[in-house]
Amino acid sequence: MMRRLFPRPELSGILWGLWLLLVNSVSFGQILLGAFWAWLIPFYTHSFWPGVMSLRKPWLGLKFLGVVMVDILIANAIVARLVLSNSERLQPAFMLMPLDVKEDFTITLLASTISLTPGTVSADLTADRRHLLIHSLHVDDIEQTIAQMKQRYEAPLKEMFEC
Amino acid sequence: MLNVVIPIAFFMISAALLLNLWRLLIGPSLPDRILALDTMYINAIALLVLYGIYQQGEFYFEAALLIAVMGFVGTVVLSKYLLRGDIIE
Amino acid sequence: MSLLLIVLLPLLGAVLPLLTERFGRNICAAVAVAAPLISAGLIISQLPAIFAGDIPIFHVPWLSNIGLDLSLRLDGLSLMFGLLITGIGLLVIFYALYYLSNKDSIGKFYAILQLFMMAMLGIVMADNLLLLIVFWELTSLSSFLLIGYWSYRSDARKGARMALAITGGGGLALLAGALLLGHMVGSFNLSVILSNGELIRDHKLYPIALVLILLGAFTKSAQFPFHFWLPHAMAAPTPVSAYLHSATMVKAGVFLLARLYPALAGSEMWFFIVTFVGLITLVYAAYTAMMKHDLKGLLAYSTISHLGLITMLLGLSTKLAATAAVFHIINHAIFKASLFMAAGIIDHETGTRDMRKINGLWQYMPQTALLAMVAAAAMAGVPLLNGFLSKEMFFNETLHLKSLGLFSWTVPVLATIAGIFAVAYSWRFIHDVFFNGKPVDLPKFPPHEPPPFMKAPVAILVVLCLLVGIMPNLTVAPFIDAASAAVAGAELEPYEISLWHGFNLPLLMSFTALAGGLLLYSQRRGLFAFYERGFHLDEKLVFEARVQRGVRASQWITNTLENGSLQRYVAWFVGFTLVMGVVGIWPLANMTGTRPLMPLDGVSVIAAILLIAGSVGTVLIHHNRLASLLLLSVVGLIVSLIFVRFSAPDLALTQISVEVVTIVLMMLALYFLPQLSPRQSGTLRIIRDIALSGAAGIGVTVLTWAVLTRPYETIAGYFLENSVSGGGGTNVVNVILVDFRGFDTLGEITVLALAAVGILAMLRTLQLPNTSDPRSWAREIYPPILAVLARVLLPLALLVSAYIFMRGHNQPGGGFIAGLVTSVALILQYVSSGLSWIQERLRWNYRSVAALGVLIAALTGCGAFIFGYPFLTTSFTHIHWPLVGEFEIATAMVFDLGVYITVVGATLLALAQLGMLTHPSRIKRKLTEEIA
Amino acid sequence: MEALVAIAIGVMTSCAIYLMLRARTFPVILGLTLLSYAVNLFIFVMGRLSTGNPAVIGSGETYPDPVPQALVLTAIVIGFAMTAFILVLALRARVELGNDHVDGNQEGRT
Amino acid sequence: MELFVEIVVSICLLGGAAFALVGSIGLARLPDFYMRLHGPAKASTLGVGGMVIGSTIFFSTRGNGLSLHEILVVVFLFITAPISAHIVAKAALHLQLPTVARTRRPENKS
Amino acid sequence: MSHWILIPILLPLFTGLALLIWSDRICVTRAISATSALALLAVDLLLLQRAAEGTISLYALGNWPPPFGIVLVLDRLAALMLVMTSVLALFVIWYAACDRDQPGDSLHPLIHFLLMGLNGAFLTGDIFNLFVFFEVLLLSSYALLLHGGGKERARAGFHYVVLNLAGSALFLIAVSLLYGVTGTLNMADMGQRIAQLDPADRPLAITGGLLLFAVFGLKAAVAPLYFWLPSAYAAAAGPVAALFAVMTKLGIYSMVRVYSLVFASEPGLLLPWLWPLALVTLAAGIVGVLAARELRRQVAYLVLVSVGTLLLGVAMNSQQALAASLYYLVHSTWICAALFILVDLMRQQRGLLEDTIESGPPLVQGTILGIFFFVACASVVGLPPTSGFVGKVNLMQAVSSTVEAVWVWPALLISGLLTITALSRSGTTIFWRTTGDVIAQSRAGVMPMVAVGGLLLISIVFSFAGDPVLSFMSDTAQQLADSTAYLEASSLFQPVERGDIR
Ligand code: NA
Ligand code: NA
Repeated sequence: MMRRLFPRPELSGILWGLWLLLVNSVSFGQILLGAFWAWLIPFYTHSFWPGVMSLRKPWLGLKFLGVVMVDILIANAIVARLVLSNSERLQPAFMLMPLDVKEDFTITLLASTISLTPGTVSADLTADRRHLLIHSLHVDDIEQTIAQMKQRYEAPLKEMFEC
Repeated sequence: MLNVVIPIAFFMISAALLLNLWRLLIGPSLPDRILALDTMYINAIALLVLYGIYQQGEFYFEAALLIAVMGFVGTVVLSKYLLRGDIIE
Repeated sequence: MSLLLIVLLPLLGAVLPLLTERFGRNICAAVAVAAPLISAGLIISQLPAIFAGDIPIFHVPWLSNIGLDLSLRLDGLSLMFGLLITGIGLLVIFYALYYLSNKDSIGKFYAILQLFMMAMLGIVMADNLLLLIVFWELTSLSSFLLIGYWSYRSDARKGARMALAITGGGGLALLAGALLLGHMVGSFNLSVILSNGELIRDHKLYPIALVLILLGAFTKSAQFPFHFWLPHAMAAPTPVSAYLHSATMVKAGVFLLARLYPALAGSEMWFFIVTFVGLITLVYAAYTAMMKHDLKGLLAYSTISHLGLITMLLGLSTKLAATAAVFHIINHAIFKASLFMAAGIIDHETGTRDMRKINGLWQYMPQTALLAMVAAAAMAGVPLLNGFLSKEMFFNETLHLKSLGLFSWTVPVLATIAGIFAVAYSWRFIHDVFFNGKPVDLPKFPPHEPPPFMKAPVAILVVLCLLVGIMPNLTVAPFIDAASAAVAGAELEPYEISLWHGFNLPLLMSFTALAGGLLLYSQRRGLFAFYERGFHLDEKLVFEARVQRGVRASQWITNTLENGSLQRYVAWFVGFTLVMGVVGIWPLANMTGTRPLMPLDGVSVIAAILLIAGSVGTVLIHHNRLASLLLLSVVGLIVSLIFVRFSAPDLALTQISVEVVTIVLMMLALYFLPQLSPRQSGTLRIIRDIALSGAAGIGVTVLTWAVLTRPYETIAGYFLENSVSGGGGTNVVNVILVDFRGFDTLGEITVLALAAVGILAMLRTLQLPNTSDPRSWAREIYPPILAVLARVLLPLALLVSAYIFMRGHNQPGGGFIAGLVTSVALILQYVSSGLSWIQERLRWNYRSVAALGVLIAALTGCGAFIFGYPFLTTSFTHIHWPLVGEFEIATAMVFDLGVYITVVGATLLALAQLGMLTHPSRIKRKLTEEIA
Repeated sequence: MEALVAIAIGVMTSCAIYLMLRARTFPVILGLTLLSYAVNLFIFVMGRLSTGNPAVIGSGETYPDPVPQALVLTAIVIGFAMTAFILVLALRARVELGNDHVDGNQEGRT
Repeated sequence: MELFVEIVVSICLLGGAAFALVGSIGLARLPDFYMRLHGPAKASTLGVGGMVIGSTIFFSTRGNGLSLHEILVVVFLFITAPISAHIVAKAALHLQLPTVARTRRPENKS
Repeated sequence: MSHWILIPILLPLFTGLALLIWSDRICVTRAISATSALALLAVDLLLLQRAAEGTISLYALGNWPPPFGIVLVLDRLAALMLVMTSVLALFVIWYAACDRDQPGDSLHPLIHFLLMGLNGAFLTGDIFNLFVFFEVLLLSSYALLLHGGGKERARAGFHYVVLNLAGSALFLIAVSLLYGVTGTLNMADMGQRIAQLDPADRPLAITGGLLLFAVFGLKAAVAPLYFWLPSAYAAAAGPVAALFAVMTKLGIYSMVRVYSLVFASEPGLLLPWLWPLALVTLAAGIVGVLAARELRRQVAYLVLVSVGTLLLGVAMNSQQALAASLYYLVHSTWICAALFILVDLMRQQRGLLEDTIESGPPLVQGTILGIFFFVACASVVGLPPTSGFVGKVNLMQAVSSTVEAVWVWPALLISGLLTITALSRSGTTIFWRTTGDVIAQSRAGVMPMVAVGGLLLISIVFSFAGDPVLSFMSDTAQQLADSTAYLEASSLFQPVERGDIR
C-alpha cells in the first residue's frame, strides 16, 4: 500500500526539498504544497524511472561529492591555464577506460564526474558498455590517468550503488 | 565596490558571448556550432544573474532556470540529429 | 390579376410537359397547349376594353428599393404582340409535335419554349422598364437553350453561344440605358417614362441612354452590324426558327423601339440612327438573302431585312410610318412563320435544305408547295396578300422623307432596290424549290407530303395572309389602330388601308420591285458567281476565333502573372505594404517625438550586435539549413534576453521555451527535407530582394523610432489599478491574459489545438516515398547516458512546471510556460528513450487532451453564467486556514489549467506525430536487426 | 537606446523578408520565424522601453505597460502554432511534390 | 551592505565571469573540436556557478531572508553540462571530425 | 445581459471540441455537426431580428467595461454577416455529410472552428481580438484547404499559408502600431482617440490604417494580392471551397468595419486606392475566368470578380452604394458556394476528366445538374430573375448619380458580358459537347442535390423576396455611416453589478 502510494520515497524527498528551495520559503503552506507535489509527481512518473538506482551509502556519497567539488575547482584552474597557455604545447589524447560498473545509472554518474574533472571529457560509451572513451586536453601518461580515475571515481560509485 | 565589479563582469561576459558568436559563425563543423550555441546559453545565464544583481531584482531566476533547461534540451536534440537524423524514433 | 395570369400561365406550362412527357407525346402536347390557349383567351377577353381605349394595368410592389415593380399593362401594342406570341406559339407547339423525332425530348422542348413564351409575354406586357429587362434577359437565356436544343451539333452550340453573347450583351447595354432613363425621370414606371418624352429628350444624358437602348434593340432584332448571330441561330430546330426568329424574339427589338417610341423618338439622333441602321439592314440583308443556297439561310436574311424595314419605319418618326411598322410586324410574323414551317417540312421530307439539291418538289408535295408559294408571294409583296399592303405603306413613307434635302430621293430608290431583291429571293424560294427540274442527290427520296397535322399550322397562317391581304379593314385594322395608338399617340393622322389607292408612286415602286425581282432572278447565275467572288466571313468562325484569341490572351496573362512562384506573390505583398507604409508615414513632419530617450549601455550594444549578427548570419548561411537554424536560435535567445532587459520576464520565459520546441519541430521536419538549399537566385533577383527587404527594414525602423520617441496615453493604468482588486493577481500580464483579455487567450489556445489537429490530419495520411536514405547514421539509437539523465530530469522538470504554473497569477509564469516546460521534459523522454517507450507509459490521446484543455478553459468561462455574469468573469477568494495561512483560490487558475493542458496536448501531439514518421529504410533495418 | 532597438528590429525584419523571398520551403519558414521574432519585439516596444521592475504589483513604484506584453504572449503562442503547422505542411509538400520548391519550378528537380 | 560581503560577492562575480570568459576563449582558440569541448564543459559551467553563488550571497544578505533558489540553476547546469558535452562529442565522433595530429588514440578505437 | 450574442462563438467551439474528443462514428459526427449548424442558424436569425430593430447590443467579456475589456458588439452588419455565414455553413455541412467529408474525422470539427473564427471576427469590437479570431479561422482554413491531401493542395496550401502568415505578421504590426499611438485596443475608443490625435502624430495612425488595408486586401484577394486565391480555391475539396466563398468577404467586412469605425475621422483614407485596385481586381478576375481550363479554377476567378465588384461598391463611399455592396456580398457568397458544390458534383460524374473544360462523357444527371449550372451561372453573371441581377442593378443604381458611373457601369457590364461568354463556353462544352457513355456508377444521391438546389433556391428567394432585404441593407449602411450610435452604446455600457462573489 505505502509502496503504491509512495513508489519512490527518496525521489519524493528530493522533490519536497527542491520545492522549498524553488519557492524560497519554508512556510507551512508551502511545506504542505511541497508534500503534495512530492507525492503526486512520483506517483505518476515512477514508471519512467526503471534504471534509476537507490543510494546505498549516503555518507560515502557526501564524501564523494566533496571530493568531486574540490576536483572541479582544481580542474577548472588547470583548464584555464591550459586554455590560456600556448595550445601548441598541449598533448591531447583519446583514452579508453575499461569499466567495472555495470549499470547505466552508475556509468552515467561516472561519465559525468569524469567530464567535470581535470582536463577530461567522456566522449563515448562503447556499445557493449564495457569501455568509456575519454578525451583529455593534456595528458602525459594515459595508463596512469585511467588508473587514477578508476580509483578516485569509479570505485566509490560502484560501492555506493552497485554493492 | 560592486559598481566597479559589475561593469567589469558585464564586460567579460559580453566578450565571452562575442567569442561564442565568432565560433558559431565560423564553425567549421556543426558540432562546433552546437557547442558554441550551448556555451552561449550558459553565458546568457551568467548575464542574467549579473543583471539580477545589477537591478537588485529577483525576477531573473526563472528565466535563468529555463534557459538552462532549454539550452540543454536544445543541445541534446541537435546532437541527436547529427547522430541519427530522426530525433524521435 | 388576369394580366398576371396571362404572363405566368406559360410558366406553369413549362413545368407540366416535363411532368407529363412519360405519358406520351400527344398527351404532352395537349398539356402544353393548355397554357397558351388560356393566355390567349384571357387576352381576347380584354379586347373590348382595349378597343374602347382602356389600358388594363396590374400593379404589385416588388423590389421597390430598386424601382422594380411587378407592373403589367395591356395596351394596343401589348395586345397585338400578345396575340401573335400566343397564337403563333400554339401553332408552333402543334407543328413541333410532328416535326421533332422520337429521339428528341418533346417535354424539354415544350418546357423551354413556354418559358420563352412567358418571357416574351412579359416583355410586351411589362409596365415597368426594369421588369421588361428581366423578361428581356429571360428571352436571351431561353433562346440560348432553344438554339442549342440539338446540343450534340457543333453549329447548334456555337450558334447558341453567339446568340447569347450578342443578345445578352445588348441586354446589358439596354439595362444601362434603362437605368439612365429611370434616373432621368425618377421612375421605371413605363407610364411615367412614356409621358416624359420631352424631359428625356432634353436631358444631357439622352444621347448616351438612346445609344445604349438602341444597342439593346438592334442586337435583339439583328440589325446591322449585329445581324450575324441570327443566321447561325438557324441551327435550332425549325419550329424554334419559325417562332423565335421570325415572329417573336427578334421582334422584341422592334417592339422595344415601338414601346419607347413616345419617350425616345422625335429627336434627330433617333431619326438618323434608327432610319439608317434600318435602311442598311434592309438592303444588305435582302441582297444576301438572295445569295443563300440554304433554305433557312435565305429566310433568316429575309427576316433580317424585314426587321430592317420595320426599324426604318420606326426611325422615320411619322405617325403613319409607325402605323406601317405595326402593320408590317403582324404581316411579317404571319408569312414568315408559315414559310419557316414550310421550309421545315421540306427539310424534314428531303433531308436537306440546300436549294441546289432540292428541285421540282411540286410533283411530290403539291399541297405544301401551294401553301409555301402563297406565303412567299406575301413576302414578296404581291397584291392581295398581306405583305403587299404594309410594304406599300412603307414605300409611301419613304417618299415623304424630306430631312435629307437633295439626297432624299436615295431612300425610296434604296427601298425599291431592297424590294427588288425581296421579290427575287421570294421567287427563288418558289422556283428553285418547287420547279427548276429534278431533285439532285436528296438524302431522302422520294419526298412526300407530310402528315396533315403538320401542314395545318402552315395552312392557317396562309389563310391569314390572304384574309388580311384581301380584307384588312375587317381583320387587322382595329388591332393596328390600337397598337399604333400606343406607339404614336391616340390621335392618329387619318389613314386607310386598302388594296387600291389608284396609280401612284408607291404602286409603281411595288411593280418595279416585282418586275425587277423576276428579272434579277433570271440573271441569278451571274449574280451567284459575283457573290461567290466577293469576300465572305463566316461570322460564327470569326466570333469563335475572337473568343479563342481572347481566351488565349487571357491564358497568357494569367500564366505570366500567376507563375506559381511564391516568391513573386510575397514580393508583391511586401511591395504593396511598402507603398502603403510610405504613403502613410510620408506626411509625418517630425520623425522624432518629445519623449525623453533612454541612455544606451554597453551590454545592450553587445546584445544588439549578437542579434544583428544572428539575423544576418541566418541569411548568409541559410544554404546550410541546420547551421542557419543554430543562428536563428541565437536570435531567439537574445530576444528573450531583451524581454528581460526591458522588464518582461513572462515574455522571456515564454520566448525561450517556445524557441526550443520550435527548434525541435524544425529538426524533426528537416530530417525529411533536403539539408542544403542550392544557390539559385540570379544577381538581379538578389538585388530586388535586398531592395525590398531593406526597404521593409527601414520602414519598420522608422515606425519604431517614431513611436518610441512619442508619449501616449494608454488604458494600461486601469489594468494596473484593477489587477489585484478585480483580478486577484499581482502579475498584471498574467491577469490580462486570464482575465481582462481572457477571451484572446481562449482564442489563442484554440489556435494551438487547431494547429495540432491540422498537423495530425496532415501526417496521418502521409505516405513517405520508399527511397533509400544515403546518409550514414550512428547505429546506437538511444545513448544510455542520455536516457538515464533524461529520466532523472523528468520529475524535476515537472516540479519546475508546477512551480511556474502555481505562481503565474502573482509572479512571472503561468499555464502556458508551465505547459511548455512539461512538454519539453516529455520531448526529452521521446528523444532519449523513444516513442514506444513513452507509449507504454503514457497512453494519452493527445488530440483529445488538447481539445480537453480548451474545453476546460471554455467551461470555466461558462461558469460565470450560473452567477449571472458574462462569459469569462472570474472569481477569487482568500481563504484562511489555520497554520497554512492565507491562500487564494481563483477561477482564473482553472482557466490557466485549461491553457496548460492544451499546450501539453498540442505540443506533444505535433511532436509525437512527427516523430512517428520514419524513413521506410529504417523500418526495414530495424526489422532485420530484431531478427538477427 | 530607442535607436538601437529600432535598428535591431529593422535588421531582423529585413533578414526575415529576404529569407521569405527564397525559393525553397525551409528558408521561407526560417524567414517566417525570424519575422515573428521581429514582430514580437515590435509589439513589445510599442509599450515603450522601461527598465527595472516588471508589471508585478508591489515590485516598484512605476510599471511598464503590461498590455503589449500580454499581446506579445498571445502572438508568440499563435506564431508557435503557425510555425508548427507550416513545418509539417512543408514536409507534406515535399513528399507530395517530390521537391521543396516554392518558386513555381514544377517538377524534375529535387 | 557590509564590506566583507561585498568583497566576497565581488570575488565570486569576477571569478565566475573570468571562468566564463576562459571557457569561451577556449572555445574560440583551441585547435580542434575535442579540445574546444573542454572549455564550455567545465569552465563556463563553473563560471555560472561562481556568479550564482555571488548572487545568492548578495540577495541573502539584503535582509529579505535566505535566498537559495538560484543554487538550483547551478545544480541543474552541473548535472547537464557533462551530458551535453558527452552527446556533442558522440556526434563529433560519428562525423569523424579531425583532431590535431598529435592527439594520441587507443589502438582498437578509430 | 443576454448571453445570446456569445452563442455564435461558443456553439461552434463546443461543437468542434466535442467532435474532436468523441470522434468515433462518422454518422454521429455528421448528426452533431448538422444539428449544431441548424441551431447556429436559428440563433443567428434571432440575433438578426434583434439587430434589425436598430439597437446595438454589447457584451462585455469578463464583465470588464469597454474600452478595457473585450466587448462583442452586435449591430446590423454583424448580424447580417452571421446569418450569411450560418446559412452557408448549413448547406456546406449538409453537403459534406453526403460522404464528402472523408477521409479522416477532422473536416467537421474544422468547419466549426472556422465558424467560430468567422463569427468571432464579425462580433468583436476589439481590434486585437479581431486578430485572434482571424488566426482561429485562418488556421482552420489552412487545415481545411489541405483536407484530402494531394499534390495541388500541398502546393497551393503552402503558398496560401505563407502569404497569410506574412499577412498576420503585418496585422500585428499594424495593430500594435495603432496601440502605440492611441494606447487602446477597443475599436470605438481607438476611433475616438484617433479623431482627437495631435495632427502632427496623425500620420502614424494613418500608417496603421493603411497597413491594415494591405492585410485585409490580402484576405479579400485584392489585386495585386490575390495570387493565392485561384490555386487555393481550385485545389480545395468541394465542401471546403464552398465554405471558402466567405473568406474573401471577411476581408471586405473588416475593411468596412475598421474604416467606418476606427478611421471614421479619416473618411477618405482608402478612396484613392480602392478605385484602381477594384478595377484591376475585376479585370484580373475576368481574365482568369476566360483563361480557366478547369471549372473549379473558373469559379475561383468568379470569386475574384465578385471581390472586384464589391470593392467598386465600397469605393463609391456612399451609403447607397454600401447598401448595394452588402446585398451583393451576401448574394455572391452564396452563389459562389453553390457553384463550388455544383462543380464538385459534376466533377464526380466525368471520370478522369474531372472538371477540365473539355469534351467528355455525358453526366449521369446531366439534366438536373445542367439546370443548376444554368441558374447558378445566370445568377453569378447577374441575369434575372436571380439575386445576381438584383445585386447588379442595385449597385449600378447606387452610382447612377455620381461621376464614377462612367467607370463603374462599363466595368460591371463588360465584366458581365465576358463572364457570359466564358461560362457559356464551359457550360456547352461540358453538358453539350459530350462523347462516349455516361459513367453510371457516379450518380449522386438526392441529398447533395438538395444542398446545391437549396443554395440556388435561396439565391432566387433572395431576389424575389429581396425588398425587405434591400431595406435592411440600407438601414445597415446608414448605421455604419453614422458611428455615433455605436460609440454611444459603447460609452453608456455598464458592466453587471458585482455582488458578493468578488
Ligand atoms: Na433548287
Ligand atoms: Na521519427
